[in-house]
Amino acid sequence: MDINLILNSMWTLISAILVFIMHAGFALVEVGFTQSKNAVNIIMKNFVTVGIGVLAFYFVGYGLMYGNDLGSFIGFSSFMLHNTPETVSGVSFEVYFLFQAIFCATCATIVSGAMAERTKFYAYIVFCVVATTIIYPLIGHWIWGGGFLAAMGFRDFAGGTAVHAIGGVAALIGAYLVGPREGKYKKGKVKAIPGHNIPLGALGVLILWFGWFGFNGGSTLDITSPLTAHSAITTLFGGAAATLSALLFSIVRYKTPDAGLTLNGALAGLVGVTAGASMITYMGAIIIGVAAGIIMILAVGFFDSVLKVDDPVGAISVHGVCGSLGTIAVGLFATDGGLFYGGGFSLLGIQTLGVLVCISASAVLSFVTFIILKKTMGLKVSQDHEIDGLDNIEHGISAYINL
Amino acid sequence: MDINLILNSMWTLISAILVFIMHAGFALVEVGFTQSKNAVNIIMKNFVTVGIGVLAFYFVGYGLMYGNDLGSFIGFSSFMLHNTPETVSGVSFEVYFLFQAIFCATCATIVSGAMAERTKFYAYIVFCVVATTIIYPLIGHWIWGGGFLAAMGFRDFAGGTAVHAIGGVAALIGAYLVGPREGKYKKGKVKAIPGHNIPLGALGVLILWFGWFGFNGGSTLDITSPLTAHSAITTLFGGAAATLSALLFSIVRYKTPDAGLTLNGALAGLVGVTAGASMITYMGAIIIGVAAGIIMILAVGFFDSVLKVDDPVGAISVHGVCGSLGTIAVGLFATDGGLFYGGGFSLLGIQTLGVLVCISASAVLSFVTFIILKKTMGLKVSQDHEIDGLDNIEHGISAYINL
Amino acid sequence: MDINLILNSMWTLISAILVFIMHAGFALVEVGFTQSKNAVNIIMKNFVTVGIGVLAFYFVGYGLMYGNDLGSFIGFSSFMLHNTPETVSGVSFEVYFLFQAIFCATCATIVSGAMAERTKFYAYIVFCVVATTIIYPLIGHWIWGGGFLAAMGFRDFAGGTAVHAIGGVAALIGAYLVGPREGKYKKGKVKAIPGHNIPLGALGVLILWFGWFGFNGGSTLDITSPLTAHSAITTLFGGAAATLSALLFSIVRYKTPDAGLTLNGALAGLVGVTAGASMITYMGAIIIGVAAGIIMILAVGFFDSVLKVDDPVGAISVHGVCGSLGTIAVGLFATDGGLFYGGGFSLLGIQTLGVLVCISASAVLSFVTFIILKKTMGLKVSQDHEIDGLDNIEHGISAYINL
Amino acid sequence: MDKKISKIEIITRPRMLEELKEALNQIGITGITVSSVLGCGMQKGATEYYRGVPLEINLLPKIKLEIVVCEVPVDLVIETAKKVLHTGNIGDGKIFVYDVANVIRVRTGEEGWDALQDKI
Amino acid sequence: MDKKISKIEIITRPRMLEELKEALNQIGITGITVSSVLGCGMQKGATEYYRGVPLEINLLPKIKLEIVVCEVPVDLVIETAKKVLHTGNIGDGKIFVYDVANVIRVRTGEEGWDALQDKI
Amino acid sequence: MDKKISKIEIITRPRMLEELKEALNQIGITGITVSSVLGCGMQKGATEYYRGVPLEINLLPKIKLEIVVCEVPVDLVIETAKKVLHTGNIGDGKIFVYDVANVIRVRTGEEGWDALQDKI
Ligand SMILES: Nc1ncnc2c1ncn2[C@@H]1O[C@H](COP(=O)(O)OP(=O)(O)O)[C@@H](O)[C@H]1O
Ligand SMILES: Nc1ncnc2c1ncn2[C@@H]1O[C@H](COP(=O)(O)OP(=O)(O)O)[C@@H](O)[C@H]1O
Ligand SMILES: Nc1ncnc2c1ncn2[C@@H]1O[C@H](COP(=O)(O)OP(=O)(O)O)[C@@H](O)[C@H]1O
Repeated sequence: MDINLILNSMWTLISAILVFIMHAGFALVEVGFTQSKNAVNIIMKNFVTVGIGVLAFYFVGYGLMYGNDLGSFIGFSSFMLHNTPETVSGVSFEVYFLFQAIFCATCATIVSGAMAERTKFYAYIVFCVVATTIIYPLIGHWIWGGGFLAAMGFRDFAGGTAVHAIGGVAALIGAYLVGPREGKYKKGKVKAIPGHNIPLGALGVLILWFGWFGFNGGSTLDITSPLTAHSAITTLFGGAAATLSALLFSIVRYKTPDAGLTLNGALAGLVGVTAGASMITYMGAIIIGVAAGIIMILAVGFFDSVLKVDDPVGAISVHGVCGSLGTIAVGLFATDGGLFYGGGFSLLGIQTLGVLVCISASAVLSFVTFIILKKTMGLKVSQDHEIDGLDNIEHGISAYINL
Repeated sequence: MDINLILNSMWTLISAILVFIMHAGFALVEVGFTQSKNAVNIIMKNFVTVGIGVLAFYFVGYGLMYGNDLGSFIGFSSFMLHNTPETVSGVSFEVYFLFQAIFCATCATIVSGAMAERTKFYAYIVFCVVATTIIYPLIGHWIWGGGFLAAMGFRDFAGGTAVHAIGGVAALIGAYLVGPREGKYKKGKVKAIPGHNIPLGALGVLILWFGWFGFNGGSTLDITSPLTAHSAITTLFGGAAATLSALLFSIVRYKTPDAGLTLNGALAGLVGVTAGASMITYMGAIIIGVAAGIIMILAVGFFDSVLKVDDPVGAISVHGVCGSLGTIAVGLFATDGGLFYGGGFSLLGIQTLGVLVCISASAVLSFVTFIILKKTMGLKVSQDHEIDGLDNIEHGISAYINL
Repeated sequence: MDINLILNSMWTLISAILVFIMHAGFALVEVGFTQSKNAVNIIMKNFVTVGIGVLAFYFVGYGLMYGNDLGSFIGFSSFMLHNTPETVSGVSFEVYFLFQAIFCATCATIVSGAMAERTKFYAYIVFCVVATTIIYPLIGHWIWGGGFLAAMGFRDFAGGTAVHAIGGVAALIGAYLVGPREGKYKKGKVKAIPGHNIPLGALGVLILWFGWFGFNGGSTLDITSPLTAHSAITTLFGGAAATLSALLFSIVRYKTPDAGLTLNGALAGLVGVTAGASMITYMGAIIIGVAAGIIMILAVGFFDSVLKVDDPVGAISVHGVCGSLGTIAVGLFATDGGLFYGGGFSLLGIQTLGVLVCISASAVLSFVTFIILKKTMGLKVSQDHEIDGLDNIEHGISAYINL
Repeated sequence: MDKKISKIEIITRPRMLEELKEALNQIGITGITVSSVLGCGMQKGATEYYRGVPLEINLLPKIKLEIVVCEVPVDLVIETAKKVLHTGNIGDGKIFVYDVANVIRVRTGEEGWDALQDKI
Repeated sequence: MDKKISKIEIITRPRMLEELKEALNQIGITGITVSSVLGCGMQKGATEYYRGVPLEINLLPKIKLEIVVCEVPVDLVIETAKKVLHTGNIGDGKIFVYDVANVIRVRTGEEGWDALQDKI
Repeated sequence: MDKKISKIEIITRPRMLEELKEALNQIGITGITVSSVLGCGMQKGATEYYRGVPLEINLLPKIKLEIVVCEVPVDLVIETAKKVLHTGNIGDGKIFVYDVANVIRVRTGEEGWDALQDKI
């Protein structure tokens, strides 16, 4: 009995369980920051995402992502876990798979947020299948499965790009193609459509943060390494610093401590440190956090008012922008190889190139998927259905009953 | 210092903590799927259940369940943990007791859901005491405490029967004896009484799922065993498969992706794989999950419209039906001894017999308890109180204040 | 590789993560038991508390609390974790710091609850900085950092005084100085201002309880010790016993099973056993729990109706009173040295003295802070703002949107 | 045809909604507008306790039904409502009757009496 | 006795509810029906920001009190309301007065003036 | 100046609120009171299913707009509302017109016609 194997497997198992509860976090953030008439639809999408995500990963995704490498481009073997080894990366295969399977569903969930309140339920389901059988496993293979980015020296510790940037870019494409919500842009003016339950959204953010300790901390797959606790601290600091910077920046910019932006700030910081959680110093985490909080607010304004892409929960800015920039920031802040630590420009170059490759791939793949969906079954519900709310029309039920 | 003892104790401790949060899950599912005028009552019942459950188990339950065996029928010793050993089943006695004590309260909680919205608060409290001092420990002794079912070779890994089927059957008896809610059956027609907060209910389901990794994964009491991670994966797959099958079946049967049934589906799948989580393959878990999702929907329709037993949250179908069938399914899907794996009919027979014995015992014991309650203090609140809501009458407070 | 170091570090890391989610619990309890018009403000305060708490502890607090001791009064070194050791108390330094940093924010959160619904957002922020850079670290140093109370033999296992009593006393001072909410005392009569969402509050209590297993259980920093599981059980029993005693006492005293008091009861019990969780027997925990539930109700009545200090969530009674008395009770119930176990009065004396020193210090420090705030920026929002709700005025947003 | 049009406003216990609606349907009334209101009348709410402090409830949840009809059935509506609602206890509710100057059905543009006739 | 019956409708700030209710009680009014409404009047809501986008609030939360009384105290009610509500600022509210054709107390079956007399 | 004052009550689909409000603003109406009501009319709600059991919805969410104006613009308001609301489908809504006995502006104490003129 190898004691390290058991310890690390145990830690990875617990981390996987922590990552699982992040799905509750995602669901609540989405529900809280959208209108009450679509809450059931959002809940349903989140449950379907978990269901499809883990099973798709079992049947197909794992094989493409971690199967035997074909030309540094894709894996191909181990479907349904046939012929898998007993241990991987120093942990038992079962916990490794569990951790990866629960990760997988996260990527699609990000997209669900940005397209909320107007997307057809069945169209989302189809996209979810594509995302968890093709988009995530393919790009994931490049980064983590032994593909060409890994070979190039591209570093993405816990998925700043593999999960968040990829998900955020798909969210951008999806939100752009489905078009804005009714009433969001009226006569060229941007209108606010406030979320209906801030406390639930806030609970969601705290649950996500809680789970993130498993997401980042668990990504070492190694509890015997000091990097695990180190990652937990950078996770804590990144989130804390970004909460404060987003709060202050919202006060400076909009004269009010904005709740939506502050909560998004916490998430922006968490996403920001994800790619480098184990490679940056505590001060590095704080600086990245501060930057993430501010950049996220600028990005929200940019997508909302300049590009006019309607993203109800800010998923594009939080996951797409902060995920990408956080991964590039590894080239600056990595104590081993980062520009600020005397590592020169080489890592920075690799990181930038890697991010560009990944988000381009995600953009192309999701564009193709959504365009096909748009031409065939359609992406958007009818205006009437949207105005009446998806809950009554698509699910025949209201989220809340008060009388 | 025995390192395995420490590792396994640590895992069991963490699992116990995960099982604890399931009480929040139960409370939210119940609150979400009932009417707002009874939300405080439900919350109170859940807190009382935790309080009574763990203390009753300490004073009485543990001794009856795991004390020295008398005639393979009941334990009798170790009350208030007198003369308990230092270690049990390879873990420290303290964590063993903690895990068991938190389990105990679960059984009564199931009943609370099915009888919600019309049962007298004090009557429920009395039942809760009986359930956690007699019903659960007695039957639990047969299965896990060295009683005759254990001797017979009956297998119930994490409580598909010991917790869920027993609780579900008591729920059936209770719901039948207390009678339906006002307005549920009018002039022979079934009326829907929708839940008042689907997002809270959904959060409850995800919290339950999260805790279930401790419920099933922790039931090995052994982190060094590969069965622990295996159980976690079957738990994940069972829930995922049932979520999707319930969703699809609700679309087929009722032409709408029904939120209540989909959420119940996740729970049905989790209950379904509980009895065999460590003994079935991944495909076995998926198949049991798919079946559980569908059977649960049929059962809900059966109890609701044919038997006319009013079960606001579907507890009878989710816990009673899927718990029983999931335990029997061990006789089919257990890789070691199951019919489908060449084990012949013997295990299937034992499982079926064991389930019948347990649910009969639970039915009789809870019938006696409820009948006595009905004849003495009464089970149901007055019609006026029911219509006005239990919160105002029994607790003098409303769950929500909006003005 | 020292296996114990790894095991204990892992346990402490997991405990720290559990303590983190307590912030969600605090936020929900506060939101649930206050009015809907202030829910966003409460959420914002909780996020700011986390953000400030952990960073302040990193930059300043840790150094004052655990830095090199100056005259048994304060620590002074290790700011920003400079020159910290590799391991502390048998766990890796990183996890030790993480656990401590997350603890730190808890203290300020308690104050936020008692001053809810009328305190200026920016005034609270300033107090939060003071609390996490000075008040908590200073007093914490005396108790846990090698200061004079530690030297005296004062025992506070998991922070019954260091966190709860100190926070509760600061809450008393703050609530007194800011004055009651509009309409709370009208013509000398006390009016109830009911909380707006009991289910959310209840969820908060269960999440707190869940996290408390890390708060108390993790405070051993040692999973190899039987005291860890022991503390988890006393935590469970303390909470359970107090839930039931508060329920019964509310029925006796107010003729109704009061939801607010029962939920507070659970917390009172948890606070009550915190100081001695590892030193008392199971029966000791039950007795302390029963007492805590009753004393809390008496205290709530005392502060509310006699002293006329308006504490919307009961934080003063739950944390201040039960934290202090629970710490003193260690002198009675500690199996090693407590009066009831033949230890005589010496420990009781030390505990009483220690508690008095700590709460006096907290009272003075927070009085000075709040008085300065009151004279400069002011503590209380204008009457108009208070009546309209802090959400619209300070944050420009409503927590809930229904139309 | 210029018949007098009246509005009947019934304020009563929320739980009576279903039954009242059915009874009104049976006498041929199809148009009803319902709102949740808070009522302050002779009936006093039970004193509730919240954390041990008495909570006077003097605004009780009520429902208000508004029914606009032509002259003849006003009495019929009132009789029907009384039959359904009467228990003899405080809280049975009140009925107010108002004159209506005109009614317009948006769908067809009909006015007055015509706008109140149900046909699709 | 066939006195004229009137309904007085007061639309004002939600926070005035308690005080208004007490003042009305003091002049002997016991029957009041309250509802939450959204008002669009001269008063404009503060512009709020949500995620940096301005959010025009032109519907402000208001309360509507309906009080049905016999002719004599109409002016008294109006004076009382004015005294309590007047601040001179926009948002003080409006009062509307309507004629009521009839009132029925369900509990006793009394009509008109009688139905408005409080007695148990 | 003693002009006749009327109240116009429009009951229609919730989603029309914004558009209706804008149209009314354009014809110079500034005072509007809006409430959420449940309507029971010719329109039947879609039958929903909840856990497989049909859920008859015969109370649909509607909004009620109340607008008090002086005699002249009553027809203008009605025409405007009809223009905005008319689709020819069931559910377009109904408009009721009532006489108002008096109006008082609390802020200034003005009564009748004066109380309805907008000026700050
Ligand atoms: N004079 C009134 N003006 C306005 N509303 C009234 C009046 N009298 C009663 N109501 C409304 O009718 C409701 C029912 O009155 P209730 O107390 O049951 O009448 P009673 O005591 O005469 O039987 C009250 O709660 C209140 O909302
Ligand atoms: N003409 C009107 N018709 C209907 N409701 C009105 C009218 N004028 C005002 N109101 C209602 O009265 C409320 C108070 O009006 P307010 O703006 O305070 O009046 P003023 O500016 O005249 O003092 C408004 O929010 C609106 O709900
Ligand atoms: N006679 C009536 N009395 C009270 N309210 C009515 C009446 N008729 C209709 N309503 C209200 O108006 C709403 C709209 O009616 P609707 O069904 O759209 O009218 P129509 O079918 O005549 O076009 C209804 O939901 C109801 O709230």
